[in-house]
Amino acid sequence: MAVDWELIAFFILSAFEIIGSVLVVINKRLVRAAFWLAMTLVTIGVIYLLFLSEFVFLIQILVYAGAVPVLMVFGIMLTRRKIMDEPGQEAPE
Amino acid sequence: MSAPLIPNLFAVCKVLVAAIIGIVQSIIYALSGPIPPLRGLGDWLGLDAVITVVTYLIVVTIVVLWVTVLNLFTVMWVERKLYSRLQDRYGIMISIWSLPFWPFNRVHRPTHKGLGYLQNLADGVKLIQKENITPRNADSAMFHISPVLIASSTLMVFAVLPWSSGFYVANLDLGILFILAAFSLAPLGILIAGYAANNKYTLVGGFRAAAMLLSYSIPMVLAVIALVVFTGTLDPVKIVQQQDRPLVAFGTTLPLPAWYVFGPQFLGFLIFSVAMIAEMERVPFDIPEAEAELVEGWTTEYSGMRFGIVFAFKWLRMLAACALISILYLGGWSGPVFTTLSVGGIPVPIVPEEIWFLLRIYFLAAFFVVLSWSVPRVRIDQILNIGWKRLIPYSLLAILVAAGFRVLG
Amino acid sequence: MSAVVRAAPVVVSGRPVPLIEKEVLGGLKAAFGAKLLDGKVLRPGHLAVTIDRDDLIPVCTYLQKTIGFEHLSCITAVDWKDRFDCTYHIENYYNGCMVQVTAHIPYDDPKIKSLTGLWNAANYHEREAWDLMGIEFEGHPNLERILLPQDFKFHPLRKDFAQEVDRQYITRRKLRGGK
Amino acid sequence: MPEFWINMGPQHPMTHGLWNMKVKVDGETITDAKPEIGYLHRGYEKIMEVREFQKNVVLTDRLCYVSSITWSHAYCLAVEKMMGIETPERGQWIRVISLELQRIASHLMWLASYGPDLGLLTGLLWCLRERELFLDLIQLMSGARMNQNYPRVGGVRNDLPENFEAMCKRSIEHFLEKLENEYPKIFHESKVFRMRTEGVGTLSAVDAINWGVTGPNLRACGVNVDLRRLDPYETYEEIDFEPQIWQDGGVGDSYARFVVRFNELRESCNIIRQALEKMPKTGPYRVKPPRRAEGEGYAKTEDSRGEALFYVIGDGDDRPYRVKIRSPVFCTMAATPILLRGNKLADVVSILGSVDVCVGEMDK
Amino acid sequence: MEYELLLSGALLCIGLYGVLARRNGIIVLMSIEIILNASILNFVAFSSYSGNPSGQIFALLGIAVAAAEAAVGLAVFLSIYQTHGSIELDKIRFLKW
Repeated sequence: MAVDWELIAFFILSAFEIIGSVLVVINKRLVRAAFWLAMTLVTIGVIYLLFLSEFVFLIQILVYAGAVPVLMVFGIMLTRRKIMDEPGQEAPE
Repeated sequence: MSAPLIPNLFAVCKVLVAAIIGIVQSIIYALSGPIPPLRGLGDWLGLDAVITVVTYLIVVTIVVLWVTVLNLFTVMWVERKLYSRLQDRYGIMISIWSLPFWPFNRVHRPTHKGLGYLQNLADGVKLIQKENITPRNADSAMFHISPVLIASSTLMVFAVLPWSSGFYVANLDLGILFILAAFSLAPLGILIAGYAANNKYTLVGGFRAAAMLLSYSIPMVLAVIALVVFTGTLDPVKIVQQQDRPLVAFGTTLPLPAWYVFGPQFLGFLIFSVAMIAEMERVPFDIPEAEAELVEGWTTEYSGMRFGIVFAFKWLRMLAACALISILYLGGWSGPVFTTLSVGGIPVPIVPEEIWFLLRIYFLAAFFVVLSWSVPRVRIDQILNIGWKRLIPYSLLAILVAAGFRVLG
Repeated sequence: MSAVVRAAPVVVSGRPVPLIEKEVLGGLKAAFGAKLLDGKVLRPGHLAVTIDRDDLIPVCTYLQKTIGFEHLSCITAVDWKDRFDCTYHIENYYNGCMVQVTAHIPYDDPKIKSLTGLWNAANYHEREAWDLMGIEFEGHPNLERILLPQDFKFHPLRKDFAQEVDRQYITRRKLRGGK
Repeated sequence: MPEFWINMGPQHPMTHGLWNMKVKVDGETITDAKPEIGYLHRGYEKIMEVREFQKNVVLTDRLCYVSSITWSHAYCLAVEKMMGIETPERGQWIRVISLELQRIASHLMWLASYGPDLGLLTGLLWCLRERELFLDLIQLMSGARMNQNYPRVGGVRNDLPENFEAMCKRSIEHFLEKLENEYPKIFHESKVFRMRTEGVGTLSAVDAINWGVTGPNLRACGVNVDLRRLDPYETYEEIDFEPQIWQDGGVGDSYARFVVRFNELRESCNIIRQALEKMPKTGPYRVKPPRRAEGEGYAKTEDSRGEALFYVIGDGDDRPYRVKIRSPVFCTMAATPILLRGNKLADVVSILGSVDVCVGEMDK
Repeated sequence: MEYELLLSGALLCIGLYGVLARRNGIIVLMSIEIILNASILNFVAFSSYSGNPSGQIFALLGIAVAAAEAAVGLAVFLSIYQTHGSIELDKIRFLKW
């Protein structure tokens, strides 16, 4: 019984990847979109690990997943005025 | 050249697990006479993949317990006792004698007279009892997820952090890079926590955390690059092995170990330590949770055990940072060996590598504690100035120096 | 040049100058004459003048700009049941002389000019006086309640504000539960 | 970055008491500030109108809970001037000693709270440790640690205890040794401390006088005004002391305010030593005041936070007709917006901590 | 091999949808990140299957470029926000000042 574990792992990760990226583009709340973006970036890094390229995986996490979503959330905070004015105005779009 | 107490954690555990599974398997085979389908279960248990997975689970559990229960409590205890000494007071004093369920409690025994090691446990129990409050207009899912993000990214560090040459979960070739990558994931959690709590203090705290951690992870990585130029490897075990020899300089053998501190990497050591203080959010650089102006910074709205997790993982990051500094620059777990006992044919070192490593970690932790309790907090613009204008040029200089020494030999 | 006249606002020394109060009083009398309803020396270094409320700004301008009384220490409003008094304690940091300027204000029209143009320190004092005594300071930039809540209706330091007029004793009888 | 208001207070670690500092920030830079006070208003001026002269001392004790004696002493001085009575000489000397002890205790409390403001919790513990010495002395003298009710109209309540002089000297020796050797290490010799305090919250001398800032905050701007010198009360004339002024430069920043207060600690010890030498060893310490009085009296004294002024009017009854309290913090609070504007958000604590806010006396 | 190409094509389509359909600038930036990731995935996959490490080097280059692009894009959006008061892309009609 030869189970291709790598293929199964790849399918699971792809499912995560696609669900996460769909959630990024359809999400109404920007912070959640950034969170899902971080998740897709980490997942894609794990897919790189399946291709036996550890260095790309680590750089992906260090640079991409570590910095880009933080920058995104930073920008979101800087450009959302509603939370400053009256509490509770969670901005839809 | 001391030896580790555990030669190889994974191998030891695998032998144990295989033995236990063998016993279970024989029981199942014995039962499979009356119930034939159990034979398949027994065969499945005997698979190498199953044994490996179970071993990994057990190894991870052992390391997590070792880190959180033992070392976390100890480092918290060290800090609280030490700064109490610095401030002329007793500090934490709850001992086992003062626990209410302790059966041998005498009536007039003073309850607050003890070492205080159990105080952290008592605080944890207290925090668990408290209510978890979610602010009404908070983005509740993000608010709940960010402690998990912080905790998981911190625990990822310990997946590859070796505690001796044999005591680790996994040893990667790129272990140091993995640790740095795991460190760099926490700012996202902090930022999300600051945004989701719907509070101005947490928002400003999140801003500060993001600005500070981004600016300090760059010199941190650059300092490590300087070291890598010098060592040629990112494997923590190999880095420690390189330092485990006497220092040879100017053609003579000095009575010093060949730690990377003693040499051209001293600048990198300083930069890395400063950046690590910022990563740990300790007092000179703890502006994200400056309790004087922002009430608790980005942790303001957390309560109960969620606050406890966020708070405890600060110490865990400190532990990881001290271990990292020790591995990279202070010779890791290398230490002199006095003698080894032989217990049933297995050599057991009297002072094993783990002890040397823990000693170094706690010494560093004590140093950071004394430092952080004797200076005030730095302002946000000053901290960014230090990061961008001082540390980054110096770390580039460190890379240059390392490359020069490498070229010239 | 006497020690009194010192227009520069920054003070360097701080020692009492003897007999300064007579000099200041003489200067005030020479400058304002009959507008000073009353002027007397209370103690060494301390004199009190009484003026009408219309003369407040000229007197204070003279005190600040000409003879260097640079510190407005306090503004006190007193309710005398038939009139209000507004007392300004103005101090000269150079020679330690303090002038106590009292302006009479009629009871039915509690208004007086604001001193915020001369001293920024008058800002909070006048708000407090308005808050607690109900004297309106004309020309004040931000005359609103400061110590009491914004929706408070009364001016509690006036004598007709309901207060406990009884002595604050707790008699033994009261302690035992009697009346 | 949009500007928004941050409430610092009424429940906030920065506010030592109950008041609300509304700060408008643009990112981290403060563009506007607005103090909101009155949370602790207790109507002192009204309450004092229905109590007898002597009984008001109990109230004035509670004006500022860390420097009670200075406040009740200012009130007693005003009433004495209204009644036209004079404290006996030994009473005056005892008052001077108690005032300076209270000033040291108050300044130490300020220094203690300034430490955690900057993130230096060790300073809190060290200063409170030394404050105990002076609280013990005050307790020895008056019988209470916090609300002493010690000055009386016409003197002080009781004479000094027997061995007070020796204990006082010993405590001061101990304290001065700590002050010279230990405190500089964590305060002004620390680079980070100077980074945090130097150049923030500057206030020019002209502005300070115009806004009515008094006391150590004014002396930190380089103005040589000390009411103990300018308008000497009690026996301060006979004591040789130096008002502490910030010498270097005309504008006062947080560091200047720190240095002035820190040196005042040393100077107060000096005053106490001299007073212990010069005071008459025996004699009356109190005269009996008349029960009823008419007229008006005012007293301005150098409180530990600035100029405390009591203006008492009597109408011939045994109660004051009107009492006006001038609180130095109240006037300093008016100047805080110009202190804060243009600084960083983290400097709010560094500035407001250095001006030494006591809400009890501010809200009256 | 074909699975990786399928995944990368799916990511590309999702990212394109985000770029075209969403109006918020930051979401558009995130979608661009997803597209970039799809291409980097292709690089890594081809390098893995062909055994040629130059694909990984391209991937590293792509990662660095993407991070820099995110920072620059955010800076652009911040300045747009400061001048226009909004980062809704269809509300920004002129790019002159």
